[in-house]
Amino acid sequence: MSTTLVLPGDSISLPSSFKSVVLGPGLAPSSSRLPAPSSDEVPSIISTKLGLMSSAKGKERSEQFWVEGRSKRYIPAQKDMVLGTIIARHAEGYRVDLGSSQMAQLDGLAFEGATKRSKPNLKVGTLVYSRVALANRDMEPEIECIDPNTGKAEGFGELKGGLVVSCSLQLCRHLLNPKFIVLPTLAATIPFEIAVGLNGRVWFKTETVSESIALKRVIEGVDSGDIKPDKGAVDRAVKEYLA
Amino acid sequence: MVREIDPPSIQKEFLLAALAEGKRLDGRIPLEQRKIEFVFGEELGNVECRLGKTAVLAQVTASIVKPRDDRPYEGFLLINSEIGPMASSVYENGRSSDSEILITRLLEKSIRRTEAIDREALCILAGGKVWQLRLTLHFLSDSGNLLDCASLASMMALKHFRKPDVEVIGDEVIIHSPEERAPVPLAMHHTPLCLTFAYFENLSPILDPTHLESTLCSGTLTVTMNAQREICVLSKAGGTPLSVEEIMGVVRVGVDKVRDMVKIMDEALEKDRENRVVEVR
Amino acid sequence: MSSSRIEILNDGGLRHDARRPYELRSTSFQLDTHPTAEGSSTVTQGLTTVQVSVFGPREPKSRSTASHDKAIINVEVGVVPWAQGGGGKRIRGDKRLQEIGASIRQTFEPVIMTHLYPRSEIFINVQVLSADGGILPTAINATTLSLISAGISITDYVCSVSIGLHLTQPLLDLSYIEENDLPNLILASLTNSGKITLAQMETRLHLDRFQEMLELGTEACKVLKDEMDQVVKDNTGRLVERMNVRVGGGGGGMTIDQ
Amino acid sequence: MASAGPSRRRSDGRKPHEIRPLTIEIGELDRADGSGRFGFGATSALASCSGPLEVRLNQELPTRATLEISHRPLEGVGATASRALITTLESIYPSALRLSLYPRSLIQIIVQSLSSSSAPTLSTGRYNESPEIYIDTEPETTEKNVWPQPPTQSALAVDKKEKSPNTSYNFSSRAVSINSATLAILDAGSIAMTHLPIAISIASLSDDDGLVVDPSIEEEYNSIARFGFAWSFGKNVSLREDQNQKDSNMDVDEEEDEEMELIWVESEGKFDKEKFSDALELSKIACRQILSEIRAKLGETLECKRLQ
Repeated sequence: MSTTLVLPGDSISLPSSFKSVVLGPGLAPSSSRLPAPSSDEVPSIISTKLGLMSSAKGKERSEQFWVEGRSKRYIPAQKDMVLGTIIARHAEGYRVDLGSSQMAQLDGLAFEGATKRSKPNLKVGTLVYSRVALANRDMEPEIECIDPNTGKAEGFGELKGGLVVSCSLQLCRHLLNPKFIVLPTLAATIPFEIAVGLNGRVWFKTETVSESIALKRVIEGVDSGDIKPDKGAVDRAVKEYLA
Repeated sequence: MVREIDPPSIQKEFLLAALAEGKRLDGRIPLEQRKIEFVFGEELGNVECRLGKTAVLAQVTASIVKPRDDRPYEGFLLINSEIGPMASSVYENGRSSDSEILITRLLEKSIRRTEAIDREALCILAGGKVWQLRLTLHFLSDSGNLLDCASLASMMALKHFRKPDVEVIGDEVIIHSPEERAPVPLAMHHTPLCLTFAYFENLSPILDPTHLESTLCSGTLTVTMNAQREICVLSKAGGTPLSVEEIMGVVRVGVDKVRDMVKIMDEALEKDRENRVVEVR
Repeated sequence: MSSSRIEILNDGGLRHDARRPYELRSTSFQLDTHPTAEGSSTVTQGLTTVQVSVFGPREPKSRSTASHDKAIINVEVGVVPWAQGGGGKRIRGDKRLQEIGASIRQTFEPVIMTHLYPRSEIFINVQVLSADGGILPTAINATTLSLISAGISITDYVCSVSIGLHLTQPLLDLSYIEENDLPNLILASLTNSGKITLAQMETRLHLDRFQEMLELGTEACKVLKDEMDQVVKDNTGRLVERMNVRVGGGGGGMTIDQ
Repeated sequence: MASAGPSRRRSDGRKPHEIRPLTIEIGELDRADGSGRFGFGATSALASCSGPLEVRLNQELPTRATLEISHRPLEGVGATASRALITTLESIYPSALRLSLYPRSLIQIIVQSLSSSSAPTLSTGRYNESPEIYIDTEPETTEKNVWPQPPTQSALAVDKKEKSPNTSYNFSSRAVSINSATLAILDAGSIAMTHLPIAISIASLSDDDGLVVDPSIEEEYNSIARFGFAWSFGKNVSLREDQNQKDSNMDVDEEEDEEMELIWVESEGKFDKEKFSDALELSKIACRQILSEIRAKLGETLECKRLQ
């Protein structure tokens, strides 16, 4: 699919050469006139978001389609890695702000090696890297700081020191993608430790303050489009900010 | 609507560490202001001022009204500075939060009570007709320091505004249209501008705090000064206690900062005047 | 108000109420003047009387505003209708009162040790009984005393005074008439450290005069502090006597130095 | 009087069906989730959209998001006019957004008018050749003669027809508010939309003449009839069965995927049915043209922010 711009309401013609098609965010069957169930006519798919049409190969020859748009407001989705701030603490767990419309619940036992007696003691205001365990529109989202199948922390849990930067959800998705060259280029000049949350927040820690500030300004520059996401532009920006 | 949620505690630790080294998160030095930009609207007296990412729109309109009996020579200047949810979802339409009251009161003091506008010059016919100026402020985006941005936008709008030329014969008042006679600028004594400093425990103060810096600071001090080295308003409400020298240090910094800002304003006005034919609409 | 111009300072160097430029108005500080409040005090400076009563630290009315690690301070300012003398220019609008309330709250937030009373609320009710200028300074002094009488731990006395400037002569503790005509600066300072917690000025003043007024103000606050301290000590002294606490032998007992 | 035959030029040099240069920008405001600025020439509006946000308990709806639309006039024009504009927006957007996807949350849309709403006032404020003698003024009707007057072209000799004092926004301001709100929601990207409301205003200057699209403030003020149309673009948006039922005079021409549904009509003044259906057709063409311009501009903006 050439990267064409789609507006909400545009109908999307899917190449039906694939066995199964997975509709990602931004696409939905237009509900106004669903064909009668008996007829085999495929309900017409429309876009519900502004963005560029994107597709990728899914598992077993299925094709994934979604609309790649820019947005700042996070809507919790299962299995997302997110950065949250603890805003309240009560008996059995914590309430964590993810920047979405409802606060998330973090159970006191959802940590590696936590038992009824030895629960981690986190203060209000702590930054937590976690995974969305449960998210649907009618319930408050639940997050956990362990990887369910390994039971290990896998980097989840409290993050100490460092700095948090807010940026668009789109940039966070790309930062997690290994083929996106911004982070590798930065790593060449500045050694840093980083945690990218899909809710539009990026945490990182470097040795010196000026390196962290340079990193922050590069990320915000790429997000606002001032710095092009290519090796040359990023290197120039880093040198300039570090000077 | 949504209560402002405090940033994670590591942000404050990092901010204090950075300030200890005299660096701020957006690369500025402590006493450096963000970039000031003015966008002039279609009509005279309509200006949008951007201070970094903070944006405020100011609009001046005039109308003719009857003066107060005990002050027959004085015109009026009404300031409407209500912060709506567009600036940030923290502000609500009806209720005014503490910060909104502080901003409204400080603007009121800086512009009206320091007689920035010569109110006697607004008189058309003593006891009969005077000009009533209405300055409406719209807070478009609150990325920290709405007050300085609003005061810049207000003063620029008042300098940019022209009211029709008026002629009085006996008790008849003749309003001339822009086509016949060039509209007249407002008579202004001086240009008071607000400067807001933010304080952190025992670190040197920073000028023009961003939204994050003003949430994490332990106190702010706002001083309104004009180019004639006069302090028009000073407001330090609580926060870290300061010694006399610290306050004087900050006020001296304010003096030459105000002079630079007035220069930026005049240049912007000059540029706008060139590509706008003021006389004939 | 536009009666014949009142002489601010006559050639004899006296002000319209026969005070010297640096002379404070007569003050009277009373503690525990409210029947049910934890702490209260009524302070009269000249003709301005303000009664402050402090309720708390108590259960906050709305749980949502309570903060998990410190007390929330709420301030309410009210003016009795006759405070300004019959139909005269009433203190216009509640914006001004809200601003006074906000100033008091911000002034006392760093002074009260709020971390000692987590998830609670300290409610400060300020009532202006009669207003002859200097409402905010008197209210701040009264709030300090009422916090002390409520036993809420504060780090230092917060004393406040207003300073005016007549041509080049600074004046202390302005009355209503002086407040309207002169550029005036309201100052509140922590007397031990001499640092300034609140400074509000409304009218134009040249930069060079400003430093002199700041220094003069902090001096005046120290004088006010001694007077308030004296009142608190007398009050506590009487309490101790009534509780007839025997002053223990040797150095152990409670000694009240005059 | 410049009559507006199909070939005749209008006072500002435009052809009758020509739209003023459009201003289309998104993403200006830092603190809002989405923001959009839309303008027909000098008449423009800025809108911001935030959500889904935390909603207060008393406004919470279990099955869908609470939609809160507010409007701020440029200068304190009467609340009634801005209230009317809010009702117009409230009638358009709930159907365009899939509110049921975000229960117990709040979606906030705020529209800020950027051009003064008060049409040239009718009484002595009108400038014509001889300077107007100005005698009486009542303090409370401060709205009557407000300066600066909106940009009035050279004085048109206006015969003093009876005109109602202006208590509501002119149609081009309403159209601009709708389009800017649509852009803001598009920029937010966090709310699912099923179709795109696009609005235009049309006026007929005098009985025998044709219609003018996107009238300027001056033209609209002197017109005998004024219309505001909003069409919604999106597949399957029109509810009528498309195959058989071809309505003769309201034929919905069947582009390959573009369908449009009329979602808002308001009008003032006298007109006959035939003029109305002409206006309807003109508005369809105009809205389609606006949509294509929006599509082009948004394509450009997203292109320069692309990350791949």
